[in-house]
Order: sequence, then C-alpha cells, then structure tokens
Amino acid sequence: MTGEMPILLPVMPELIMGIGAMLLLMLGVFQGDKSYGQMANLSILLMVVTAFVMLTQVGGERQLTFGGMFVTDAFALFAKTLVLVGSSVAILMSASYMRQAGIAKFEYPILILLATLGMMVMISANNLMSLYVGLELQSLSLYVLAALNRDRSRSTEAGLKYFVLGALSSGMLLYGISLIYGFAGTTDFDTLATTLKATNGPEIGVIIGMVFLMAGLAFKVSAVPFHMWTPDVYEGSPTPVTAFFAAAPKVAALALFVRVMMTGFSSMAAEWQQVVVFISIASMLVGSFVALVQTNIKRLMAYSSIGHIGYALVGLAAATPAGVEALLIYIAIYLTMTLGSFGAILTLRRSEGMVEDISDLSGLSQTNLPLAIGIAIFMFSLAGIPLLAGFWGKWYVFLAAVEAGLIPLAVIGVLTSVVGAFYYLRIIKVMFFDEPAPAFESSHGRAVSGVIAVAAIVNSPVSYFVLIGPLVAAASWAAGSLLF
Amino acid sequence: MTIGLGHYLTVAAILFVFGIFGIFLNRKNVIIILMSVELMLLAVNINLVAFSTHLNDLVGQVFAMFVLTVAAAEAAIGLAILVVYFRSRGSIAVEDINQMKG
Amino acid sequence: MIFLEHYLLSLMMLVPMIGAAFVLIVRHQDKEIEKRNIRWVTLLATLFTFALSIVLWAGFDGSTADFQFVEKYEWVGNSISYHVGVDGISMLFVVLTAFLMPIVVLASWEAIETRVKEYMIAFLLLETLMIGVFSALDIFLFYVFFEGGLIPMYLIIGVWGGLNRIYASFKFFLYTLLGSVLMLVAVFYMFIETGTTDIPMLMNHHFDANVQNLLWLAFFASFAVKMPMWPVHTWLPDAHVQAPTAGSVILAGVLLKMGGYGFLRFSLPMFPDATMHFAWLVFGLSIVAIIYTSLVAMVQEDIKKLIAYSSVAHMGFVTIGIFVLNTNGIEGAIFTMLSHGIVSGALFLCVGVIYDRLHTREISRYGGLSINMKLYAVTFVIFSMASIGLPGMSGFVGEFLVLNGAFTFSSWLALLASTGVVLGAAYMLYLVRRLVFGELDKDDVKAMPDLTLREKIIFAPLIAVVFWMGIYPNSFLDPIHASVENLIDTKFPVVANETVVGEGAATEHDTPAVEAHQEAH
Amino acid sequence: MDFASTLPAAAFWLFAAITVLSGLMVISSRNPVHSVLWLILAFFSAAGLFVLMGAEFLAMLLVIVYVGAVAVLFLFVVMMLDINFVELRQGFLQYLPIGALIGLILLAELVTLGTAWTFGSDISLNAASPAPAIEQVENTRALGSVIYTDYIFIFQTAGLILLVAMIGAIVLTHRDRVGVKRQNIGKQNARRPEDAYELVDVEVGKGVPMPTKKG
Amino acid sequence: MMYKLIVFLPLIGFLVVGMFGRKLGDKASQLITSSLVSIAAILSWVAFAEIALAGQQASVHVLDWVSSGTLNFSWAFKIDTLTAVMLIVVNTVSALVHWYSMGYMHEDPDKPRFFAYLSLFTFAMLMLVTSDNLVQMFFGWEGVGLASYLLIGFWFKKPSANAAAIKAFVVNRVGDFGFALGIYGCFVLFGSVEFETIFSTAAQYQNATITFLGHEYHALTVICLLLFVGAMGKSAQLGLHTWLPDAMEGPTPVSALIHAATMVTAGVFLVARFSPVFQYAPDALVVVTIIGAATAFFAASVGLVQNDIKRVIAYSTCSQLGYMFFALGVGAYGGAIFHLFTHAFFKALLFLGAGSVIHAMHHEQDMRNMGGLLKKIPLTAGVMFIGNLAITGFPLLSGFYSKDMIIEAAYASHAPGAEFAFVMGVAAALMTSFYSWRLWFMTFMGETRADHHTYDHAHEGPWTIRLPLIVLAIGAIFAGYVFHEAFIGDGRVAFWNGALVTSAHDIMTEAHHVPFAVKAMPFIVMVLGAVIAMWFYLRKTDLPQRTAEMWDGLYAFLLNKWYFDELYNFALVRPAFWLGRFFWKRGDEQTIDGFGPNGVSSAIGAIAAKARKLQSGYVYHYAFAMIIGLALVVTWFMAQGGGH
Repeated sequence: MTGEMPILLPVMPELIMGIGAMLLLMLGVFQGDKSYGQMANLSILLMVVTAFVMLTQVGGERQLTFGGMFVTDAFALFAKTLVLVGSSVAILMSASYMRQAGIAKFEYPILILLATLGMMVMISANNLMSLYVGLELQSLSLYVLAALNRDRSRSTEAGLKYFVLGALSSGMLLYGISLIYGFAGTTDFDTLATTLKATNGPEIGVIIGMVFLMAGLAFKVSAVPFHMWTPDVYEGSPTPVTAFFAAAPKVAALALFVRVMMTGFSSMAAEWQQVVVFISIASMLVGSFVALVQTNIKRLMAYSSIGHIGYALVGLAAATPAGVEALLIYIAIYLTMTLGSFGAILTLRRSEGMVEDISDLSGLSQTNLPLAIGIAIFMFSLAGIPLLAGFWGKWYVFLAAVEAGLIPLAVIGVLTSVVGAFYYLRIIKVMFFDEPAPAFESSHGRAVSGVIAVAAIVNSPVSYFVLIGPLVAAASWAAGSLLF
Repeated sequence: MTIGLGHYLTVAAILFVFGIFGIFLNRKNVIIILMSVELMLLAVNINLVAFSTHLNDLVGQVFAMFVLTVAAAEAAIGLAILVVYFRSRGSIAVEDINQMKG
Repeated sequence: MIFLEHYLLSLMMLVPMIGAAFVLIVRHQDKEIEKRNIRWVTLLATLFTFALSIVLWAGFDGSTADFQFVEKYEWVGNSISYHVGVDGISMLFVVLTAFLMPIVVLASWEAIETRVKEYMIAFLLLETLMIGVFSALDIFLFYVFFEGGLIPMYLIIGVWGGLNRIYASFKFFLYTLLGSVLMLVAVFYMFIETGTTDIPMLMNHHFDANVQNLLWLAFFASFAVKMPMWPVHTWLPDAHVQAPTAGSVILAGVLLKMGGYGFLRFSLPMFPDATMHFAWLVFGLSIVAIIYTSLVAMVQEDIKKLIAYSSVAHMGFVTIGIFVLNTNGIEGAIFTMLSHGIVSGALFLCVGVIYDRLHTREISRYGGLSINMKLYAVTFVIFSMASIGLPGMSGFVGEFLVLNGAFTFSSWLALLASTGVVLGAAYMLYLVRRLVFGELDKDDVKAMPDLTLREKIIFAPLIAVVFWMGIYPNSFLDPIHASVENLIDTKFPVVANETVVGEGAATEHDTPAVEAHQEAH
Repeated sequence: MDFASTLPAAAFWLFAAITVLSGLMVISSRNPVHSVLWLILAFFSAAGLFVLMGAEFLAMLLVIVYVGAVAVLFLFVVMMLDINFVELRQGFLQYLPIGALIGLILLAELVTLGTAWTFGSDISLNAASPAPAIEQVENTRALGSVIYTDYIFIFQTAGLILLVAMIGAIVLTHRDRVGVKRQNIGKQNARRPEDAYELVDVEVGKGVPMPTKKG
Repeated sequence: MMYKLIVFLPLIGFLVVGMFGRKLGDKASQLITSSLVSIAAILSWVAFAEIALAGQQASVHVLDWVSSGTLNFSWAFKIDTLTAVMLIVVNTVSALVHWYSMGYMHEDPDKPRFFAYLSLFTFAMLMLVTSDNLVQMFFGWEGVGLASYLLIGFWFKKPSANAAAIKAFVVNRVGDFGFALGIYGCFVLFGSVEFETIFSTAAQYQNATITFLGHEYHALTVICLLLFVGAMGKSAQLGLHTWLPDAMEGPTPVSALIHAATMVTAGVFLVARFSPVFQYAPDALVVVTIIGAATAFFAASVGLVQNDIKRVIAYSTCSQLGYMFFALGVGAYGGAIFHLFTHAFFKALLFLGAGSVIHAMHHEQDMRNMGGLLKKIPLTAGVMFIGNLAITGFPLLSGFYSKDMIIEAAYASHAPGAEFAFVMGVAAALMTSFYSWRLWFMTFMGETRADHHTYDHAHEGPWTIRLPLIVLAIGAIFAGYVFHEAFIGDGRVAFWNGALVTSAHDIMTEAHHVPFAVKAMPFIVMVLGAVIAMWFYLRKTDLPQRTAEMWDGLYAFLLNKWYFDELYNFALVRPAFWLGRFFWKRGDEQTIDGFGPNGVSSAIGAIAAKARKLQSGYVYHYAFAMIIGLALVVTWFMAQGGGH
C-alpha cells in the first residue's frame, strides 16, 4: 500500500470542510471580527455544500480508504447529515446572541467547522487512530468554544471543567486503546473484528481495554457516571454553544460508540452489553431524577440530555440492527427537539439580559402564545408523549430492547420516562398555568424564530404522517450498512 | 531476570494510576491536574511503545507519536483556558472552581 | 354516501381538527365578537361530528361481529398501519363521544371567559383523539390516541381548573402515564412475537399462557388506572374536582370509558387465559371499589368529589361485568359505561350550573334549591335517580345485566356488588337532600336564578337519552350483541361459573324443561 | 548473569524507578514549579525507557517536544499566573483512604493484566506496519516512511488539531489592549484642516460657545 | 287496550301535570290527575268483572325491553285474577285519595307536584301488579319506592321529612337487594325471568340445587327467600320495618294510599304471585310464617304506646301485614290476598279519617292534645268507628272475614311455625283491639286536651274529604261479606283461576273446620282489648300513666320501638359514616395517596435532592465519579475472569 495514492472520493466532504475551514479562517483573519455575520453565513454555506457533496454518495457501497482507516457507508452518511444539520443550525441561531454578548468573533464559526470536521472523522473512523484524532479534533474545539465568553467566569469555568475531565477521559480512552492494541495486535476495526471472532472467548486484556475505551466514549456522550461535566458546561457555556454541544457532538459520539461496538467489538457483544445496560440505566435514572430539582433551564436541558442519551443507549444495548436503527431514529428526533428547545431558550431575553430560570417562563402562553406552544411541543416531545415526534424515538428503542430480550431495561426506561415527564410538565405548567411575567424582548432574530417554527412543526403530529416514514427508512438503511 | 513486556506495562500502569490520583486527589491548583494528564499520556505512550516493540509493529510507535502531538495541543489549549480562567477569577485553586453545581 | 361509508371515521376525526383550525384563524377586533364566533365555530364542528356519528350508527350493521367502516392504509414500514373501524363494542362509544361534545361546548358557553380560543381548540383536539381511541384498529394507533388525549386534558385541567388545579393536573397526567407505559412494553412484546400491530390480527393470535399473564398485568396497569379501579383511583377525585365543568364531563363521560373499552378490546380477546386467571383479582378490587368508594362518597363535602367517587363505584360494576365473561355481564358493562357517560356527565353539568352561579362546590353552602330553582331540582333528581339505577332509566339496565351476569358467575360476587346499589342510593339521596331539599335560608342561594334557555337545551337531550336507554335499551343493545357473543364464543367457550344449578329433578324432567325453554322464547 | 543482559535490566530498573518516583513527586509536590521540574525528570527517564525499547525517535521527540516545549510552557504559565502556594486544605486526607483504595485496586488490576499478557498465536499477523529489522532500516527512517504515506490522513488531522490549538489559544488569550495608541498613517494622511479646527465668530460679551461635536 | 289505559292513564296524568303543572294551574292539575285515575279505577272494576268474575286471563305485550343473550323480557302485562284484585285495590284507593287530597291539600302551594307524584305512584304500582315478568315488577317495585320517597319528602323543607324519605328509600333498597338477587337466581335456574316460564317449570326444579355463597342449597328455597327479602323491605316486615313509621312524615293521603293500602302490600302480592314457586319451598314458607307472625306481634306491641295518631295506624298496618305474611306462610294465599283487599279499605279509611282529624286540628298529630272531637267531627268519628270495628274483626265487617280466616288457617296448619303464628296472631289481635280503641277514645272521647282556639275551629272537611271516607266506610263494612265466598270460600278455585295456588283441599278447607273455640278466640280477644281500652281511657284515665310508670322498662322498650332505630343507627349508620370518613382520610388520603402518588413523588424528590448534592461542582468529585465507575466495571470483568 505504501506509496500508493489513496482514494480521495470517499473523503471528499471532509476535504471540502477542512480546506473550506482554512480558507474561511484566512478570510476571517483579514476581515476581523466585524465579518462575523459573513463568516457565519459562509460557514453554513460550506456545510450545506459539504452535505450536498456527501449526499451524492447516497446509495453507494461501503468504501474504505487510507488503508482502511476511513470508511464511508450509509451509517456514516446518516450520522454526518445529522451532525451537519446540528452544526449549521447552531451557527444559524447564534448571531444575535453572540453580538449581544460581545463575543461575535469570527473564530466561532471556524471552530464549529473544525469541530464538525472532527465529528465527521469520528463518524467515519474505522481505526482506533482515526477515532482518536477525530475525537481530539472535536474535543479541543469544544473546550475552546465552552470558554469562548472568556470574560464571564462561568464560561471559563465551564471550559476548564470540560477540559480537565475531557483530558481525563481521553487518557482513559487512550489507555484502553493501548491495551486493545497490545492484546489484539491491531487498531483496525475490521481486523479487530476478525481477530476477536477467531479466538474463542475474548482476551481479558481486550475486555479491559474495551472498558477503558467505553469510559472515554461514555464521557463524550455524557452517560452516567461520566456525565458530571454536562450540567456545568451546559450552564456555563454561551447558550448557542450549549445548543451546539447538545446537538451535533452527541450525534457524533453516539455514532462513534455504535460503530466501535457494532463493528470492532461485534463478537464481544455479550460483554459490552452489560456495560451499556449499566450506563444506560444509570443515565436514565440520573437524567430523570436530578432534573426534577433544577431551576435553570440550561441545566435542566443538560440532565434531560443525559436522560435521553440513556434512552438512546437502550438501542445500542440491544446490540441488534433494529437497536442501531432505533438509536439512529432516536438521535435524529432528539436533535430536532433539542435544537428547538435551545432556540426557544435563546429567545428568553429581557431588558436586563438573558434569563435562564424556569420561573422566567411564567405565563408565557399569555404573552407569547406561539412560542409557548412551540416549547410545549418540544417538552411533550422530549417527554415522549404520543402524538409528538419524541414518542417515535421511545417506541423504537424500547421495541428494540424488548426484541433483544432486555425487558427489564425497557421497563426501567419507561418508568423513568414517567418521572422525566414530570419536569417537562412543570415547564408547561409554568408557561400555561401561572400568572404572566413580563414579556420577552423579540431581539433574537428571525433565524431563531425560524428554527423554532421548523423544529416545532417537525415535532408536532405532522411528523407522524410526513416525516417518520422516510426517517425510519433512512435509519434502517443506515443501520443495515454496518457490518454485523 | 529478563526485562519483559510486563515490566514496562507495570511502569505504565503505575504512572497511569498516579495520573488519575493527581486529578482527583489534588486540591491545590489546576496546573497539577494538567501535569497529571501528561503523566497519563506518558503512561499510554509507554504502553504503546512497549506493545509496538513486542509485536514488532510500528503502529504503536506511530500512534504514540500522534498522542504526543495531540498531547501538546491539548496542553496548549488547557493552559490557555487556565489563563483566561485565572484572569476572570484570580485563582486557580481547584476548590474555587465550583460556581456551578447541583 | 359511498364516500361517507369509506371515510366516515376519518371524517369524524378530521372535522374537529378542521374546526380547531378554523377557531385558530378566527379574529376580530372586538374580543367579545371573536369569542362568540369561536364558540359558534366549535359548536358547529361538534354538531357536524355528531351528525356524522348518527350516520355511523344508522349505517352500522348489528348482525355481524366484523369491523365496519374499516379504513386501512400503510403507514410506517410494513408493520404499523392506519387502520380504523368499529364493531359493536366500540361503535356506541364513538357516538357517545360525539354526543357529549356539543353539550360540553354549550356548557362552556358562558362559564369560560378567558382564553376561549385555546380552550375550544383543546376540546376539539380531544374529540379527535377520543374518537380515535375508540375506532383505532392498530394497537400503535390506539396507544397514540390513548396517551395523546392526556395532553389536552392536562391543559384543560391546568389552565381552566380550580384552585388546586396544578396538583390535580400533574396527578392525572403522571398517574395515567405511569399505567400506560407498562402497557407500552407489553405492546412491544406482542409486536415482536406476532410481527404486527394490527388489532384484529393480534386477536387471532394465541399467546403462551405464562406470557399472557404478564401481558395482561401490563395492560391491566394501564386500564385499571384509567378506569379507575381501587386502589389507583385517587387521581380521579382530584382531577374531577379541579377540572372545569366541561372537563369533568368529558373525563367522566368518555375518558373513563377508555379503560373498560381497553379491557374489552385487548385484555379479553388477546389474553383469554390470563383473563380467567386474574378474574378474581379484578373482582376483589371491584368489590372493594364499590363498597369502599361508596362509603367515602357518603361523607364527601364537595359535590364534585362525591360524584367522582360515585364514578369509581360505578366503574366497579363495569369491571365486574366485563370479567364475568358472559353475555349479560359484558353487555351490561358496556351499557353501564354508556349510561354512566351520560348520567355522570349530566351530574357534573348540574354541578356546573350551580357552580357558575355561586362559585363553590361545598355542599353545605347550598340547600333548598327546589324552591327557587324548580326545574333545576327536577333535573338533578332525575339524574340522581338514573345514577342510583332506578328501573326505567339508563342506569338500571346496565346494572341489572351486570349483576345478573355476576350472579351467573358467582353469587358471592353478585351479593357483594349489590351492596353498592344500596350504598349508592344512600349517598346520592343524601346529596340530593342537602342540595335541593331543606330550607332555603341563604341569601346568595336565594338569588340564584333557575335554568336558562341554554341550560335547558343542554339537559333536554340528556334527559331524553336517559329515559330512552332505560325504557327501550334494545336500541343500544342490538348493535352490541353480535360482537359480544362473538367474543365470548371464540375466546371463552367454557367459563367456570360458580353458581351451578344442581342436577335435582332436572335430569328426570329433562325434556320438558327444554320444551319449557323453547316455549318461553 | 552476563553483562549484555544485566545492563539493559539495570538501566530499566533505574529509569523505571526514576520515572515512577518523579511521577509521584509531580502530584505530591507543594510547589507547582517543583512539580514541573519533576515532570521534566519523568519525561527524561521515560525517554530512557523508550530507548531501551528501541524507539529512539520517540525518545528524542519526547525530550524535544515535551521537555523543550510543553514543560517549558507549563513553567511559563506557572510563573505568569503567580500563584500563591496554598497549603493543602482540609478534605484532602478525608478522601485519601477511599481514593487510595480505589487507586490500588485499579493498579493491581492493571498490573495483573500487564503480566498476564500472552503473545497470541496469530496476533502478529495483524501488524499493519510490521517493523523492519533494525539492522536494515533504523527506527526514525522506518517511522518516517509510514507517517507520510500510510498515516497521511492521521497526520493531516493531527495538523488540524494543532491548528485548533493555535486558534483556541489565540481566541482565548489574545486581547486588544485598550488604551494603546497606535499610529494610523492612512488616517493621518487623510486629515484635513476642516477636521482639525473650526473658526468661530466670538461676539463680545458672549464668550466662546461649546464646540459642536466633530469627528 | 283497556289494560293499557288502566296502566297508562295515571302516567299520562303524571306527565301532563308534572311537566305543565305550573302552567295549568292548581285546579286543572288536580282535575286532570284525579279524573284520569278515576277513569282507570272504573276500568279496573270492568277488568275485574272480565277477568276475575268471568274467569279469563289476558296478557298484553307493550314493548320489548331488554334482550341480552338468553335473557329477554318485555314491557308486558299479565292480567289474571290476582292482578285484577290488585287493580281494584290500587285504582280505587288511589282515586279516592286523589279526590280526598283535593280537599286535604287545598292550602298547599305545590298541589300540581303532589298530584303528579300521586299519579306517578299509581302508575308504578300498576306496573308492579300487572307485570308479566320479574324485572318489570322490579320496575314498579322501585317506581313505587321512588314515588314514596318523593311523597314522604313532599314537604322537603322539613328535615325530618327528608330524613324519613331517605330512610324509606334506602331501607327499601336493602329489600330490593334481595329481590334483585332473587331475580338473578330465577334467571340462573329457570333461564328466564318471565312468570309464565317460571311457574310452568317450577315443578321440574323442585329438587334442583343451586350453589349459593359457596354452598349448595335447595334452589327454590334460596330464590324464594331472596324474593322474600324484597317483600320484607317493601312490606315493612320485622327488621326492615323501620322506615314505615317514619314515612308518616308525608302528607296523610300519602300514608293512606302508599303506606297502608297499596305499596306496602306489594310484598304480599309478590309472595302470592310466586305461590307456584313457594309451594315447592316449604322451608321458605316457614320463614315467611315466622317473620310475619313476629311482625304482627311486634308492631302491635309498639302500637300500644304510640301517641302520634298516624304512627299508631302505621304500626297497625305493619302488624296487619304480618298477618298477611303468615297467612301466606301457612299456605292460605287466598286469605292473605283477601286480607290485603279488605285491609286496603279499612286501613285507608282509618288513615283518611286520621287525616280528617289532623286537618280539623290544624296539623296536630299528637293524640295527647286531642280528645272530645266526637262533637266536632262526628262523621269522621263515625267512619273511624267503623274502621275500628273492621280492623278488630267485628263480626260481619270486612276484617272479620279475612283476619279470623288467617288465624284459623294458622291453627289448622301443621307446618312448622304455624303454632307460633297462631299464638302471635291472637296476641296481636288483642293488642290491635286495644290500640285501635285507645286511639278512638283518646281522639274522640272525653274532655279535649287541645287548646281552645284549635278545638273551637275544628270542623269537618269539604265534600272531597267526606265522600271518600264514606265510600271507604262502605267498603270496610261490606267488602268482606260480599267477596269472602269468592276469595276464600268454596268458589275460590274458580275465582283465582290458577293465579294463586289453590285447590279444593288446601289449608283453607281445613281452616273452615277448626274447633269453635279457635273461631271464637279472635272475637273474645277483640272484646277484651276493647274493654281494657275503655277501662284505661274512659274510666280510669290515670291508669295508663301509672301502668307506664310501673312497667317503665317495658314502656320505654315499646315506646322506643324495641330500639330498632337505635340499634341500626349504632350498628349500621354510624359505622358507615365512620368507615366512610376513615376510608377517605386514612385510606385514600393517608395510605393510598400517602404511599402512592404523594409518597412516591416526595420520595423521588428526596432522592433527587440527594443526587443533586453529588453534583458538588468540584472537578475532583467529578473525576472521582468517573474513576469509581471505571474501576467498578473493570473489577466486574476482572472478577468474571473475562470469559476464560
């Protein structure tokens, strides 16, 4: 292989993203911070172009390149599409917040672009090495983004916590990788799979290595007990950044998690299933219980995301194609819910600044009914109540779990979802039942309104007739492309 | 007594555990934590190189090299965050980093 | 008409939604005119739906147990489909829903002044969902409608409810949700085992006996809460008390019926072995419900709470009727549900009438209403009597059939359940006495005017139906027969009746006895 | 016991001991400056271990990159931040027993794992880049021949990581000094007399009115 | 058609007046209802002639009612002699009471309502007696209960009236509870609830058994006893009698119509109607006998000491109903119905007479405040005198034929309990005589104890009051003489024509041949009772007082009606309320909610608050959590040995 020119077609989207990001960076450097708006638009454009280029590959074969380190398949396309959507929407929603917070730096979209590139690399990683570099490319960008509002101590604290724990987690992950490499002799997923299949009963070293690896990945998806950074980082980071955190990186990390487990360690499902079940249950519990006592919406969303990761992991715990399909459906729907919710959070501005307390939503239905309805849709959807899109996610993951014989897991899952419903209901209660608080300013910009509107429509019962069919088909196609 | 792979792995394991210790037992300042991270990465590198040698495979060393690279970048970012944090709070004592909790 | 036959159920679900859309776009500078227009639009939409339900009833063929007015379209994948239709068990519930809706809209005409638009939209959507629940023939679809109904009801209680509405709305929502998520897991299992969510197909599947027990329990968790059965009934008094009048009516009139309907649609046909296995559990809980909640009803000081507890007791009859697994019992249960839908709905409307005037539900604040509100008193007494189960009114037929069925099954059961008949009379009459009889000695009560024209229009059809159901119940029983008998014949050919008639002389005079029977028919 | 086999062993024990000991000191020194210095020592001795394992290039890299850049960066920051050497506060010892227990358990497990390593029969076949014999191609060259070819993708991505690190460091720490006066030649050249001064007719006894805002 | 008219005319009256009463006005309302019921009454006599005298039967199908599975029944009439007799009783008395009420209620502002209720009652009672199946009978059964409830509570402002109304309804419901179970039992056994089927197949099931409450019993006995529980409730037999005296809170015409002549006899009618089944259940008949006899004695004993004029008559009614029941119990069905028939006349007469007294005394009901009214209202005194003679069984008056017949039948019977019944019957007859005359003497004789104003203004009512009294008095005198041959005499088999179980050699034949001493016994005790009453209340007027003091325990026992009300209140009513409150507060609120939703939610809240503390904000805690998690999982797998 040495000396041959690698095939570049599969990696074309990443190339476009990387080169585009660097070009934009140069442009930004020359134009300075006043070019923020232009940079943001161009970044979105770049992602759209990337997505288009990427989607030309739809229907193609699974392709490996760079000596098998990079893979393009339906699964990758599906996940990358979600990531690109998440990232571009995050940028789209940021503008007015960033300006008002005085952090409308041109580096912001660039960092998101690079983080997105990292995610795409993660998603397409077929080798522990590409996994690692992709992960770090993403993580380092995220650390910076979290601390972006550097004059606000909460933001820097968020960055610091995120960084310290992230570094710890990548230490674990790396240690795991080193063990896997040592005991299996390879870093390539495909080789790993065949090696593990060949031996009867996995080596203990591989198992422990896998556990370390899973710890690192669990950190990235913020699964319990590796979740503790999440609430603090969500709260401290600038809200658009939080929105971004809650959307794209989750998708990427979950996709990576799935790919590693389902391809590299597919023959060790019996072992990793135990771990996934454990962290899934723990996440569902923590996500639903601790959220009950939150007063800050962003923290609440953090716990909510922990809980939702727990539900998504139920799909992985099933360790079946149906489970992966369910996970993809879940995460896609979750993406729309969370983007919509954060869009709504971005509108909560009064003359004294942004507000983040749940009690600030008081009586919103009387001051701004459309927004209240939008939030209500997101909340019911997050709670997984039928008629709204969130129910589909629950339906498919628990279906997969039951199919895989994990009935106790499913039961725990649905029970925690009832507990979880409580705090979503509480938000609706505050908006609809309580006496109105002063209205919010409407300086959040049309982009945010648009995002909320689109997300609300997507999550509304309309989804049952229009969207769910294609989504299920796409997810099933994506899940089918993984080598089982 | 020949020095085998196990010896190197043991050294790495000890270093790794020290790194972990440094992170969660440290109350003094964040820089120590960053250094602990470096210790962990060093342990990983020792592992990788040891395996690389014993497997007679260069991948481990290549990987170790990238780990070094990334670790450097990580240190840079970490220190940068540390600096801005210090600027806004005037302290980097680990115990002071709890504005947000619950 | 062909169009109607093919799309009738969908149309019935669509009309309220279209109505809601219209309500949404109604605008006028004058808020009062806007409100008036909203009310009229809602009323017309519900009336139109009711008209369609009449078409449904008229077009229903009572001689067959097959599903009718079936629509089936592929939906998601090849497993879940949009499949609706009605049989004898569900058809009348659809009619009941459509019948009650215009009435509750009228009942809210003046009672609801704030946020009229949202209110009406919530009710219209609720109507769609309720019709959906009763006509869904896909278990997924059923679940979606079943749970989706929580949302508008939650808002109705929470926004337009009483002082303690928040507690009540949360309790209502979470309690019901908790019950039904367990059902959801069971649905998954069934789907996986059979590969379909189609209800008719699931009915023809035979589940393993052990599995049936677990599935049955999961479904039971959901329906028992919805019914509500003792001891998971405590959400109901709170919800009823806090909900606005119209909300209480729909809650008592339709939503509670979903539990009983669920038993009939799922538990019985799909898990017949488990049904027989657990019948005594149901009976035990029902008996406790009847006696316990009747006693509790007796000491209530809040009118709505009293009626709410009486609902629990009545639902105890329903569950007994369903699980005795004979024609009388099941038909009686369905009939009781229909009757209770009308009667308890009407009672809540009655409460609404005086609540609108005095804004309190405390029984002791009233008294002697038959002096200044004669028509009202008559109305209230009529519905009380219907609730007690006076023959000739709707309550009797169902109760009689249920208890008759229960006696066939076990005399103990009938004996204990019948105590509810006595206690029911006690608490209802005690309420009547405190409310409409006695001295009229409170000034504010004296000032209350009698029923207005609008209120008369509300009650007239209800009274008519109450008597119709009591005097000529066959109109309602005829469509039910075929489906119920099909259910029993196919699923419960042998039921262990405990009330066994001994041999005695019957063997010696076997032939004459048969002849006598034939003559009797 | 011949010299050829005891010398590497002795070297290993020496380096290993120093590495472990300095690692311990890194996390237990009171003075962060000392910690950095211990870290440097740890890197040095680790580099020695690398050499013992035949990874000369990495050993060199470790010394140059880590000692030369990263550790110095640490030192720089420590000095810059001018941190008081706060004493060990309460609470440290409180968690020590449980922390130590968990650490020891983990350590024991990892060590067990290390010693349990067995050379699987066909694991060596998995080698993606089999190391050429050291007699033919030395370590640095061997690495160099694969990094830019087989691992070009990783290499490039690592480059992007460094780019991110750079952007990050700049975006976080760089700030425009407020109040610094810079010469703007274009502005100076474009300056016209009208911009600089204004002619005012001063009426007797009225004084000079406040100048209107300009430029 | 005629039968439909008979039944539905009162209904029409009820509907018209009930709905439009206020528009029609008082006069029109009264006339409409009274006329319609009167027409029905006349038609009833026609029907009686057609059916009973001409020996016909008729059945009329009106409307299908319920069909469910094998259970089918309709709205339909079964008109036979028994029904015809009841039609006469009901419609005649009802018509008279309607007319009487026009006078009696003329001061009341709610006349339309009252007349509507009366008509409603009449309709329900007619449905009861004409029913051709058990369920329709139950309809009438509950319908009369409702009407009774409404009429007792007619003066709804009075708390005591309301309480009495509820009591009447609820106690009746207890009886209905048994009745309903009996219906279900019939269905289980016979597969039908229609009389035709049941009666024609009863013989086949005479040895059948039924599993009831876990044990196997003789089926017909069980069913009969259950039905009898219903009869006990409606006919105020011992145990379920407590409502009847309280029911006197209603207007007096109501007492006459419902609580004397018609409704309370429904139980007797039921048992008589079911005589084809009862005859195969001798054990049940024994129970009927004993309960009836005990009631006769008990009610009479309580009647001795009551002071409220209506209550005395009410206990008297109760007692007479006891007679009817033990007549049924010993198999003298015809005798029971005959007594029912005659009793309707003289008891309605007594009540309406009492009403006339009350009317004259301006709603005074306490006999201690009366006396000397003979001069003021001689007509009333006269007809009540006749009534007394009738009820105590003065020869040739109606009671003589029916009551003595019953006592003789009890003597003649060899069934268990019959002797007891005979003794009780005689004792009750003695007491009947005493309290009846006591009532008459206290009311009409001696010096008046009323205040002057009331006494001076006491006067006879209008002709609408007087005329019914006279008609009923005629009935009380002649009903026995005219009809005894048909009802209980030799013509009875032809007369009943299968409506009752009668044969030429049944108990009544034996009853005609009892020793003379037995035949004379009722007469002797009647005279004795009358003499004692005279002694107590005309001669030695302080004697009652002294007797009461001497036997104060017994007196209190009787005065307080054997403490039944207290017992029920203590054993049932108060525990029910206590339990209700206990279940509500302790059960629902503290236990179910406390451990259920509220408990769970607060537990979850507490857990959440604790879990939240774990999120301390310190990085090292976070790291610690991660490492613990990692170490746990690693240890887990190391302990498992990793699949090797």
